[in-house]
Amino acid sequence: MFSNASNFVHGVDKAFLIILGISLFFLILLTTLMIVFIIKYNRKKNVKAVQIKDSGWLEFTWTAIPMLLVLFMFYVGWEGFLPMRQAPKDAMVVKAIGRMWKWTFEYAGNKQSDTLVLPISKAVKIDLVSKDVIHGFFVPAFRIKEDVVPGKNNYTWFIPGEMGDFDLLCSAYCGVSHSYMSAIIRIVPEEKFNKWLAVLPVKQQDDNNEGYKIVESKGCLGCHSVDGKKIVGPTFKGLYGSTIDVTTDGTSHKVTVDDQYIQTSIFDPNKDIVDGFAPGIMKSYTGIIKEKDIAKINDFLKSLKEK
Amino acid sequence: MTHNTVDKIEYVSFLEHKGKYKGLFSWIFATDHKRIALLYLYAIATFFFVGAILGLLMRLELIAPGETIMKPQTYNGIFTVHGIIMIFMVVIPGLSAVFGNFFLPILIGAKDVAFPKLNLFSWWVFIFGSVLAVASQFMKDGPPDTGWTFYAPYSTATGTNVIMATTAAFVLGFSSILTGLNFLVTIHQMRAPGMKFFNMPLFPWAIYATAWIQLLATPIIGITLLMLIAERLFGIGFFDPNLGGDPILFQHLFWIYSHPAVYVMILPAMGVITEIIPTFCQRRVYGYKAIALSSVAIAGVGFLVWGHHMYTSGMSNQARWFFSLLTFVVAVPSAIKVFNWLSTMYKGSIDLKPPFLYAVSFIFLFIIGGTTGLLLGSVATNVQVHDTAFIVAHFHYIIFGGMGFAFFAAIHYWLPKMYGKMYNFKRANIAWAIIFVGFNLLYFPQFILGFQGMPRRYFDYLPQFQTGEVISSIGGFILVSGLILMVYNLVMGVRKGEPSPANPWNGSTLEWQIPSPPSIENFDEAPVIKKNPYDYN
Amino acid sequence: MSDTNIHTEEHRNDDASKLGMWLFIFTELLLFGGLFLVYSIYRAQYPHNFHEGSLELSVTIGAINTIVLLFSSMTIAMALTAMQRNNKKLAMTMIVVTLVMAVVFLINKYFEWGAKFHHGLYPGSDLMALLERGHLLYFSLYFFMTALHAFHIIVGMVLLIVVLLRVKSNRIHAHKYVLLENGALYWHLVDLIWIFLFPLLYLIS
Amino acid sequence: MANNSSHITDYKVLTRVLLVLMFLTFLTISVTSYNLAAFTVTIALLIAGVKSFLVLSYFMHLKYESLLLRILVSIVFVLFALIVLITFIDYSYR
Ligand code: HEA
Ligand code: HEA
Ligand code: HEC
Ligand code: CUA
Ligand SMILES: [Cu+2]
Repeated sequence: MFSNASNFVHGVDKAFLIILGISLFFLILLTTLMIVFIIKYNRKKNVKAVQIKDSGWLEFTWTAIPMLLVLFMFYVGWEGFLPMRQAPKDAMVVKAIGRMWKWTFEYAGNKQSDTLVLPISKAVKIDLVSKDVIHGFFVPAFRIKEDVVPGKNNYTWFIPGEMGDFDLLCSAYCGVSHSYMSAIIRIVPEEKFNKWLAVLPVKQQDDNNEGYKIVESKGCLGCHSVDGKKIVGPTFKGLYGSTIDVTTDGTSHKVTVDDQYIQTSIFDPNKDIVDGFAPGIMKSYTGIIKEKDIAKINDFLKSLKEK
Repeated sequence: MTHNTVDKIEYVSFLEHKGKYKGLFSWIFATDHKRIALLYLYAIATFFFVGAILGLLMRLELIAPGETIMKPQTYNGIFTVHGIIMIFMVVIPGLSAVFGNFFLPILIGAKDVAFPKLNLFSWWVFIFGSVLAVASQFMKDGPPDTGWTFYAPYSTATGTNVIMATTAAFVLGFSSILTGLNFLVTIHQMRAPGMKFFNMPLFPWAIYATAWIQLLATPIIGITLLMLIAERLFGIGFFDPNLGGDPILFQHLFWIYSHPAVYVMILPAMGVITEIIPTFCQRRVYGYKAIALSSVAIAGVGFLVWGHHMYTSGMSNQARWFFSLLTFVVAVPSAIKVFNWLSTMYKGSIDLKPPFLYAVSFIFLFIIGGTTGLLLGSVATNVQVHDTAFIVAHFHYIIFGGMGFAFFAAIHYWLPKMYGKMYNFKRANIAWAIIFVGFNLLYFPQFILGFQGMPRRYFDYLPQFQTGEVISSIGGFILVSGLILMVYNLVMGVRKGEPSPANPWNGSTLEWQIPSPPSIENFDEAPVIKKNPYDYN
Repeated sequence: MSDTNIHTEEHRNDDASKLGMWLFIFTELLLFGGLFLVYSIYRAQYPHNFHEGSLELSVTIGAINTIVLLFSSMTIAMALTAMQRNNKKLAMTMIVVTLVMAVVFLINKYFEWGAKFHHGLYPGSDLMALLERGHLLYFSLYFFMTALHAFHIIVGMVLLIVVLLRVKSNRIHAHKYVLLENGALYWHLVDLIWIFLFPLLYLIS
Repeated sequence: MANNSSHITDYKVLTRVLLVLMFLTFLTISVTSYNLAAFTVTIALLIAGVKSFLVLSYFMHLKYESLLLRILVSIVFVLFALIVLITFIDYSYR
């Protein structure tokens, strides 16, 4: 009756059906009664209303029965939920990193992937890490949702039970491209997973470049690519030293990108708006990026110039 | 019950009364509670119109996957301002500021509220806040794009007009507090001689419970928004983890107010329904005490369940079951009310006039909205439907289907009293039918979409959701045509309708004992109350 | 509706205003309540940082301010008693004393804040940004809470000045003093909040 | 509230209350200067509670007000306490 996409589907759907059933029972019962009353006691037929005295017993009954019902519904819901917070100790751990508007998955050994590939029937614990704002780790088919909160270590876990591709969506509103922040969860047989993991390259790290580390850790790369692609903001590639069209207070003019311009772009992004982009999307990083780090970012941007 | 006695006396209705000022000023500087009520009505109708247009724009955008008529950033601004307008400017003040202001004093036999000038001041504060909120759409940095929930740290980070929008919400909250305060003092101090708490009509009871929530919960959102503003202005880090704060704490504070606030929306609506049903059944209310006390119970317990909006935020397990349990418990008093309403209809003499039609459909839609609330309140199912279109459907059912339909019921019920004119019944019924069909088409598919995993606040969606979204959008346009017909009918009624007698529905409460429209003093002499307000013998 | 109608029922109207004032006090209590909630959560999380933070405040200044406020609370209560006993002069003196105390409080606060600013400790400063998380939160709360409280002091002063002028012009007298009563209630509220702020901000060990 | 002008608090009472309040203030300071670990907060808050009770009862005349108002005031404090407690259900079990 229930799908087996994950070990939680059963509990959730069972609770859903039970509560829905009780709800429908009352909805149908009460609506029918209402319609019957309207027809039967219509003024045309029933000219004089009968005045009826309150009955304490009746009041008590229809308080007590719903009370018992709700306690029951609560219990069913709790029972279906509790396993979601009891991750087995030996579960494989994968880190899911959410940043505006991209998921990255980090496996043991510093290996990174954009797709969450997992072996079937093995418990996996997902550590949820956010680089900027709150995101939501939502896999509808698995009946899983848990918020990815910056500064907090949240987690979720599950045992995939069916092979195939599943959608991972971001459920917590996180800005312009919230609705595009999705990824694929691919459930494969264990051997296939192991092979895949073995060839997964180790995270590329421009470790020697200070500027890159800042730009990476502060989440700039969610909007600015380094390879010339236009994501949400203009690409960083070839930016430094180029001449671009910007709009300042409604008047457009040309500027050459230099240290000063980059600094204003970071601390007061709404001042000069690059043509073709909307104001208000990039936030100010005042207080988040230190002024002394700007120089490092500049160095990094310069390094992207002649490629 | 006869009204000929009052008809004989020469009187000037509050609509024609000549005060200190003339023309427009006689309205916007009026301290008469009835005029202020109408001021609120016009303001709220306007905002409702603006908010609704934004809602329709969203439906247009969602009619097909991908970019249809606007950019994502615009969409985000639109649902935010739609939410802010609808919640803070339409439904929270809605019933209590319009019908509470107009009928609370009359129903308890008073000449006015306790502080008439404060009442006018609240309206001005309300207008000021609303102007700020609407202006935030148009200022330089672009409309706020945080959602009406202003969740940190996104709200502390985004470059848009968040400060303006939060200031607006703060100001609107202030107005709400003052209104609540005014009503509380009115109910405590101004009841007609002989009117005990337990022979007060049930609409004032509902307003009473509501006013306590407004008074005690609103300051919490006030301080929270102040902290948010301070965080943005001075970099005081309360909520942004980069500055040391805790974003989850923001959610706690936000919902400590905003959950009780949903009862600010629904309690007066329930009060209205409780007035309408006995009148059109010509029967005393069944379970008077149970209904009165369940309002208080909802208000009380409603303070303690806020965490059900945060099940997936990483709260402790203990908090999750605690909030879930209480959420279920708070549903029981609502159920009691529904049962009592139905019992009042039993063996009544039912007259299916437009107000009653709206009241019955309120009950139907409220049951759907309320029981889907149970699905949200259960921790297991919440995990699946949290932050999806299911939530959107839940609250539109319970806010629009509940509070909105109650508002329409109230206006059809009391319009003859407020303006002394009657509208066309046939047209009203047709409009009702269109609205009812359109409404269900618009929101019902969203339950299904939500359960299948369509997140809310999504500018774009996966192709498999398109059928549902299209039905929903079509429903939206049917709904609008119905609403336009309804408004047209009401406006025509007020302008050209037939004069209405003092008691067109043969109601038993005090407002029907005085002429329509009431005079500026409401009562020629203070009424003395000795019996239950719903006595039809 | 014209005001005269209500004023004919003078007695009732007074009760209503007083109840209104109490209700307003409730909202003020919960306004600060929200802050106390934030405070208690963060303090529970960072007890050591909060302790260190409190060491940088001067208990003496805090204690002086506590005494000042308690004293002013008494004087305004006395002003009410004096008014009820139809002693206009004493009532006015007491209100003035209260106002003077308020000014003393603010001056104290000014020096206290000034010292912090002088050390580069203020919201958004570079020094603040370097602090540990809990430490930072402590000072954020310190500034925010005391600023909001100081704002209430100023509002209370304005209210009391209005009261003073009305006493002077005999618009408040021994048979009609609800405004004075309400002004006093508001002032006590300010005191009430400080009673909690003082130990929570200055005395942490 | 029924009888507004009923009670006039004597100057002497007010002075005495002030003295007690001052004493309690010094008590708090001296108590908290000892390190009693978790108890210090409790004691400081207890004393603050007593102080606010005094201010409410005497300065704010609550002692002489109607039962209704006294109940309302306590409801507000209880409500706030509940809110704090419930929030801690989340924070203390994380
Ligand atoms: C008028 C406003 C209103 C009202 C009255 C309610 C009433 C209820 N709401 Fe709703 N709610 C909202 C407005 C409202 N809500 C809004 C705006 C949101 C979204 C906020 C956002 O995130 O933007 C929301 C979100 C929301 C959530 C959070 C979802 C999430 O984000 O994950 C939850 C979870 O528990 C919930 C539950 C409930 C419950 C249990 C009730 C109960 O009070 C309902 C009680 C009524 C009934 C139960 C029906 C009548 C009873 C019967 C017919 C008898 C049969 C019943 C029994 C046997 C018990 N609501
Ligand atoms: C009172 C509350 C209320 C009302 C009435 C509505 C009405 C509508 N809303 Fe709602 N909506 C919210 C409150 C409300 N909304 C909230 C709080 C949110 C969450 C925001 C967030 O996520 O932050 C939301 C979100 C929301 C979404 C989800 C956005 C997303 O998550 O992506 C959508 C999408 O379809 C939507 C659509 C609509 C539509 C089509 C209407 C239509 O039904 C409107 C149709 C009505 C009319 C066209 C009326 C025309 C008016 C007149 C002719 C004047 C009449 C005047 C009087 C007689 C008084 N709304
Ligand atoms: C939310 C998306 C987003 C993030 C995150 C973001 N930016 Fe931007 N950025 C934009 C957009 C959109 C523009 C173009 C509009 C404008 O000028 O404000 C832009 C413009 C810029 C510019 C000017 C580019 C040009 O072509 O002139 C610079 C420099 C810049 N960003 C740097 C950064 C740095 C450094 C970070 C990280 C610390 C960052 N951005 C993070 C969206 C973003
Ligand atoms: Cu990430 Cu929404
Ligand atoms: Cu809620």
